[in-house]
Amino acid sequence: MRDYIRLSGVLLIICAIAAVLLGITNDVTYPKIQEQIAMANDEARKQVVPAAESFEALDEAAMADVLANPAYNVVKDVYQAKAGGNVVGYAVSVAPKGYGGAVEMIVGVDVNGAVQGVKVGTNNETPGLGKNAEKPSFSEQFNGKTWDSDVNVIKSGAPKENEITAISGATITSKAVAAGVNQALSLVKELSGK
Amino acid sequence: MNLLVILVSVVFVNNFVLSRFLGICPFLGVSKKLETAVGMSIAVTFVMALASVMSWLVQTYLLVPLGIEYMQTIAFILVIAGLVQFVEMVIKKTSPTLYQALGVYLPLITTNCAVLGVAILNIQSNFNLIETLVNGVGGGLSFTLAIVLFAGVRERLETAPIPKALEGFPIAMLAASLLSIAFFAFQGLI
Amino acid sequence: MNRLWKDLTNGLIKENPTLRLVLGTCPTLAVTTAVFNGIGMGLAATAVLIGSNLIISLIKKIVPNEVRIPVYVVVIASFVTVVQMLLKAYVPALDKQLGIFIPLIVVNCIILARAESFAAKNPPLNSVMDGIGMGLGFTLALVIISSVREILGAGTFFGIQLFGASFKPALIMILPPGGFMVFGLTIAAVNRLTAGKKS
Amino acid sequence: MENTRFLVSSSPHIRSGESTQRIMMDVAIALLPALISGVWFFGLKALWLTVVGVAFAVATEVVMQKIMKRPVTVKDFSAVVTGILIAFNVPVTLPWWMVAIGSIFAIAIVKQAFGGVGYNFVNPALAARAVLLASWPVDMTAWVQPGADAISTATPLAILKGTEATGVLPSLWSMFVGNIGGSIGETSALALLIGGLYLIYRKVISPRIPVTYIATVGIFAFIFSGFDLAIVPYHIFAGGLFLGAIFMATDYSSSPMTAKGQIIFAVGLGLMTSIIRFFGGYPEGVSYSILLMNVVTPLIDRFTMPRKFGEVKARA
Amino acid sequence: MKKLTFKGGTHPPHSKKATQNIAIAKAEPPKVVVIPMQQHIGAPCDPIVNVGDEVKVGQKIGEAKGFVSVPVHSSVSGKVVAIEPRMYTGGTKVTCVVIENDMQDTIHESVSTKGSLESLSSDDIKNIIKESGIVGMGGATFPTHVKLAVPPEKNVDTVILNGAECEPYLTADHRLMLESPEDVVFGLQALMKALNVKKGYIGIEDNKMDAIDAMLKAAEGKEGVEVVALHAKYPQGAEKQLIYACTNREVPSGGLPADAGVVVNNVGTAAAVGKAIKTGMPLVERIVTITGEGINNPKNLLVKIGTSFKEVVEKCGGFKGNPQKIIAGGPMMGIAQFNLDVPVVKGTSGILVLSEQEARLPEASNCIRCGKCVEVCPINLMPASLSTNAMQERFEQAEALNAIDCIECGSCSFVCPAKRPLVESIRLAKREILARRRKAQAK
Amino acid sequence: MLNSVIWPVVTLGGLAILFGIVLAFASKKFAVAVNPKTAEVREVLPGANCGGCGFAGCDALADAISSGKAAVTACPVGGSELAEKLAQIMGVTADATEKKVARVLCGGDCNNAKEKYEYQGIEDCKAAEALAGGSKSCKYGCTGLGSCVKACPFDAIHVVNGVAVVDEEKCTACAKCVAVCPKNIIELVPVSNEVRVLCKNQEKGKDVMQSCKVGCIACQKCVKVCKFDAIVFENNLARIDYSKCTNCMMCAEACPTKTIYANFNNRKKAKVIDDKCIGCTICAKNCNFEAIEGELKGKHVVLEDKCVGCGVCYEKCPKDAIEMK
Repeated sequence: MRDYIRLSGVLLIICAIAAVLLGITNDVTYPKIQEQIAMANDEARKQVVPAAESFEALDEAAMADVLANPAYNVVKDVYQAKAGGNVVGYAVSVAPKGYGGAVEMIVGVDVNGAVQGVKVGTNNETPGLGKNAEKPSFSEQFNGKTWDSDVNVIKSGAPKENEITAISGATITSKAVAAGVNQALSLVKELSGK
Repeated sequence: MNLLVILVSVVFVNNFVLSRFLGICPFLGVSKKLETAVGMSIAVTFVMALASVMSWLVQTYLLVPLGIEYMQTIAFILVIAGLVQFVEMVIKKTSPTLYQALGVYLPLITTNCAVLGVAILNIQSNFNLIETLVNGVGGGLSFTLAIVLFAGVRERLETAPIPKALEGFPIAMLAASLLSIAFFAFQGLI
Repeated sequence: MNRLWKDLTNGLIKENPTLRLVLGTCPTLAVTTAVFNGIGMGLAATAVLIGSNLIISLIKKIVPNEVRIPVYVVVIASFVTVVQMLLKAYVPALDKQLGIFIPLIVVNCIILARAESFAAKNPPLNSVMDGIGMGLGFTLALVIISSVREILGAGTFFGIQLFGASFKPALIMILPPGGFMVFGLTIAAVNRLTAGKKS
Repeated sequence: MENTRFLVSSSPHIRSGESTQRIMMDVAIALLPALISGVWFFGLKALWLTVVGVAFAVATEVVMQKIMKRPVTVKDFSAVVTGILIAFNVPVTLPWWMVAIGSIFAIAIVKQAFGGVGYNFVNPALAARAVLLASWPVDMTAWVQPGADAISTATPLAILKGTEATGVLPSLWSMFVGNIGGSIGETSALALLIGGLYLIYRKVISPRIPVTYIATVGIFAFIFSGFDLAIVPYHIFAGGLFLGAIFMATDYSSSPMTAKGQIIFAVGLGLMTSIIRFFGGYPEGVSYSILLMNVVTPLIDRFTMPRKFGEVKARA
Repeated sequence: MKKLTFKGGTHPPHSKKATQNIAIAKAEPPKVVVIPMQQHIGAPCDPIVNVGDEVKVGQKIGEAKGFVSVPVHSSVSGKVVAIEPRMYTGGTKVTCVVIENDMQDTIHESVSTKGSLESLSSDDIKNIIKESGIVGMGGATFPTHVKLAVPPEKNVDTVILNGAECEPYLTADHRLMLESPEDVVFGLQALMKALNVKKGYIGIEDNKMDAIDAMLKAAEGKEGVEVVALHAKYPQGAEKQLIYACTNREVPSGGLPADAGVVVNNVGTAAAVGKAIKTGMPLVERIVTITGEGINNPKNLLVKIGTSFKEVVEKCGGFKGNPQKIIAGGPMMGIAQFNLDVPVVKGTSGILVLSEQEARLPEASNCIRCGKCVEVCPINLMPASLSTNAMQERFEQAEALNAIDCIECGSCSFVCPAKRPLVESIRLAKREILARRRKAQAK
Repeated sequence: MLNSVIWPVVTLGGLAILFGIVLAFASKKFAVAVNPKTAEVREVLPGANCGGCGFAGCDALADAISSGKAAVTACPVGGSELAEKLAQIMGVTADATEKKVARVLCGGDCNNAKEKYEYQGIEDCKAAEALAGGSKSCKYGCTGLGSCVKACPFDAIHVVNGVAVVDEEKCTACAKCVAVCPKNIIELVPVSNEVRVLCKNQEKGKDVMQSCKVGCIACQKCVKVCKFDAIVFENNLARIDYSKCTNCMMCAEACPTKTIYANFNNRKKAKVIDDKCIGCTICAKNCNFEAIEGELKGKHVVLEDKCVGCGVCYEKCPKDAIEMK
């Protein structure tokens, strides 16, 4: 029996000390971490809706509706972009399925239904190919596309009004990003009641 | 269908060992003989499945309600270490044959980062309990597939006249490299 | 003093944990796609190593043999968690890059191995030196491997474009097979160099 | 007669006339028709790339063996065969230095590092191709139409898959003779078939693997396409199936030794190829399937040990 | 006529042209014979003569020790001049009786006809065979009477005579069947009677059509005796392969032919049995094929046991050029000799002299895993894997790959394009495995 | 603040107690007596449980090494230094006698032994052994094909001019070469021994002479000259009884065929330490070579030309007044 107490005791003491240490560290770093996360997210949203001053999450009921709708199966969350109290646009997080799994990205759409910016985030696409979707040279192609018609992907040639040029050798990723943008556009269209 | 996707993804497309680099140490170490590789992978699969579930429960019913998610790492590793120890005891007690075949590998598993890795990935991917279980088993199978194939290859290397400087780890790494090239075959399957 | 210096340098070359002892292979392979990640990982692990070596060396006498491993694991895991929180708070970009491999420092064999084979047998100061040496040795290895991979695989070093636009980097180098390949060849090179020295 | 010291060795005291060199030369000869067709359709650049492939393969072999202080065995022709096959597996538009890197990788890493001829557990040419494809995916998929003006095109399989390209499928006849886009040596099923028949006639390969492989692809193409018989010949004649089935799946050192093993191997190849073509990320799956099955080969060999003569039957 | 065969095997060049059409000639008697006391598998004999004794042809000079052993007889008449260890074809020294030939050829009084087959019982025949010192003449030299002593529960129902002579170069059996088919058939009938079986096959490879014809003629009207043609393929004459070809039965691994209900004997053995019954003369001479590039006049000679190789070679016109390798037996399984003073013994079916370029084997290179060895192995082993394991002293693995079942026919080594020493290394593994087993048993 | 500390402590503490109990229980229930050698081996292993050796962790490897199932070189992590340490641990036999080394007892190199044929085949002694005992005329001698070289994990044995030679510095007495030699001509010998019979041929003198210049021809001169009964003669062959041999090297001097080798460079001479000598004459009485002179009660003197360095006087001297140099 003594062994039980001895072993558990030592372990307990060490664990307790570790726990206290961690608790304190957490207390110190927690606000900072939250701030970092918030900042990072805000930063990202701001990139895609430059006009916004602040962002506000869509209320829970509305969000639940969106998530339940199969037409928006890649939508993760939606923020309203506000400036001076008015809604100036939406930042929609989407995660369409690319070549190597989900491609996380945020699409910024203004109230007129035009894409303000697309930011491709975490993804598992092939480096040198699909990964190039992160580069502005690709994502900026979407700027100005509107909810009037779906964005299409072409392999070569001069893109028309509603077309973008695919990353060479990575059509699947390009199409995925386009699909994400398209869902975001139609969602915003619906949210704006148009 | 979703479960199947998880399984195919973890076993083939994003193979734990060959594309995520989890569990490399035992992958290199215990792959010299096919028999030991099989024994090890059964043990790993078993522990991975158990650890996935256990750590999921700890996370969901202990860490989250108490608001101490940051204790994840330490709690999980304790759970895994305890689990391994416990399983080893049970096996030793109940079946000496099973212990010989499987139990002897258990001490190696605590430091197998694939086990802790799968536990953390489950939480990161917001899996529910069933998905967690599938992912855990899949992770084990993923390790099994890689190490069994690798063991076959290494048994062949055993008799090959490998250049002196490449003997041991270097040639094993090169073989693993070719193996992971071969696993490109599964790219884009999901 | 001499002894301390020896403990420090031991880990850099002679017993380099990654290139000579071939420990900690998972992070070595996973994070070496870019030099920045390699250094980050190396320093994070170094911090944990120093801390855990120190503490374990201090408490080695009071820990009963039966719970030796669990206690070490708890100590290591605590340090890892601290490092993780600090990274999240102050270098979030690195935390994002290294991802799951930060918590996985816990099961990095280097740390447990040093705890077991060095810190548990040596005084605190030596253990700290050993920790620094081993940690830097690990970092060194990561830097070597990640430099090769980043330069050949992306044409950049620390994210800076090295060559003109006409340079076509061999992507394979930053893909998993390239990791295995560069790691294997690096070990071979080190073996060859040190073998020459011995005889 | 008194003072001669005789030679003593273990029996048998005679050897057949076959040799590694003879076999590899036969393979090289069998590749000639495909080379001719490659040059015919893609121009002299095809020949140039083949020369680069062979030259670098042979040079690497010499250098590696000198470094390792081993006897230089380039005379066995195996490096030549590897060099040709690497060139055959790339589009004609590829810069020559990429072919050179492929050859160096194939010989230095895949072959010599593992002990030289016979010890490479995957096919060196295919491993090189995979590395090139992963490294320079754009260049490795820059297909052109046969002819001098190098108009870019898509391979029939890419058209079938519909992901990477749109276009019109060429006629079956052009696919058979090789008048389509694709790697230098893979397009002409006819030329490859001639080479294959030569190898079978010379008993260098048995038809087991190629026939089973091609047939399996046909069957699965039929099943996966939703029982569309018309699509089957496209899957058989398109892509690298003939090149792979005849010249690379039959590579001695990376395929099983036993008859049963070879059948399993070939069925696995067919299945994997079809899965990749229909469900995977690439339009073509021959090279990756072969690499994957190469890796499985040691296990196949292990579990298909022939029943030894006189083994007590049915122990159950 | 349908031709029978087995699975696997290979086609080494026959190389029989030099001697296949040359009739057997009786060699001039040698001045001295050296008769080893061990010319068979089993216990060596004890010499029963002393230095200075006068002996006659057919006189027993060595008494069998134990059951697996046969007596040895003098092949000449003359005086015993020495009894001492001498080198013999096995590569080591054994006790030999050295007899100076008086050239009188005086026959020993014990040599007389044993009567007709009808008058002899099964046991009588077995006894005659034993006392005549008859062993397997194909080269294996296993005492024939031991082969015949099969326990009744084995249900032996067939005797097969091995006339395949699948070893290249050798034509001794071929000539025997051509020149004295009756002796062979008579011997077969004797063996059938000894074993009390009704079925007897004589298997002959189809590259000896004339021998097949001769045997068919001799076997005409003999009840139960059947001459069968076999595909000319090596190792057609290996016991297990021959049984499979003739009867479609597989000898179980580790078992004897009797386990498949068969007893196999060489045609030469059968002829010796026939002769022993008809004339009473024990085994004191045999037919030897002397051939190869390095010999001046290749011949088939009837040679007295104990004649030295040197003398036999001289009788064939001596060496041509500067031969490098002397083989006792055929090129596939024969034993290379380094000393020409060794005597012809009961198992010496041929003396093969290879020229300089034939003798030197090509250098081995890496195994390219072509699988040809697997294809030709008549036992369905994997020689390449076996060999790599053997070469690296991984004998447990070699054992697991059934190294022990290898019959050492040499087909794999012959066919290997990389010229790897396959059988050589497997042989090594077998020795080592058996040594280990013995050690384990001793413990 | 309180909250952020209490819950972690409670959670971890709970886990800790659970753990402690389980482990305590385990250590009680499953305590296994460990072989002290295993523990010793385990101590020097790196302890990383990396599995690089192919065994299930360091404990399993320690077990395998100490029971002889794994080589001392099995740990890839420890490298050659560890191998040496382990070899030392494993080399110390139970009775802890002095260090041994392997020695090849054959002098039949290319100059001394005749070749009876030209060998063509696998470079392996056992393979050659199967062909009439190897290409050398002496079937007892070294075939020179180096199976022992391949077997040595320490690179301590090499074939020199057709005969294997041990590098005694590197040899750890692991006996791998002894086991692999088909001729049984390698033996483990105390390292201090300086004399050895370099022949294993059991044939009669005449036959031996035919095949090798340095073979033991069974003249027995060594037996006669040995004052310590340290030469055993059996099967036409001299053999040294190492427990009796004093390294006087007289046999080597007497051997007509130079079959007995002695390292004359290491031959010692006895010297009387004048200060200590009390003139008891014990040394002179015990000297087999009449190499010590001196009166009772007088100082003793060693005659250098007669002393062969057997060391008997050194051992017998009650006053430690003799040293060996």
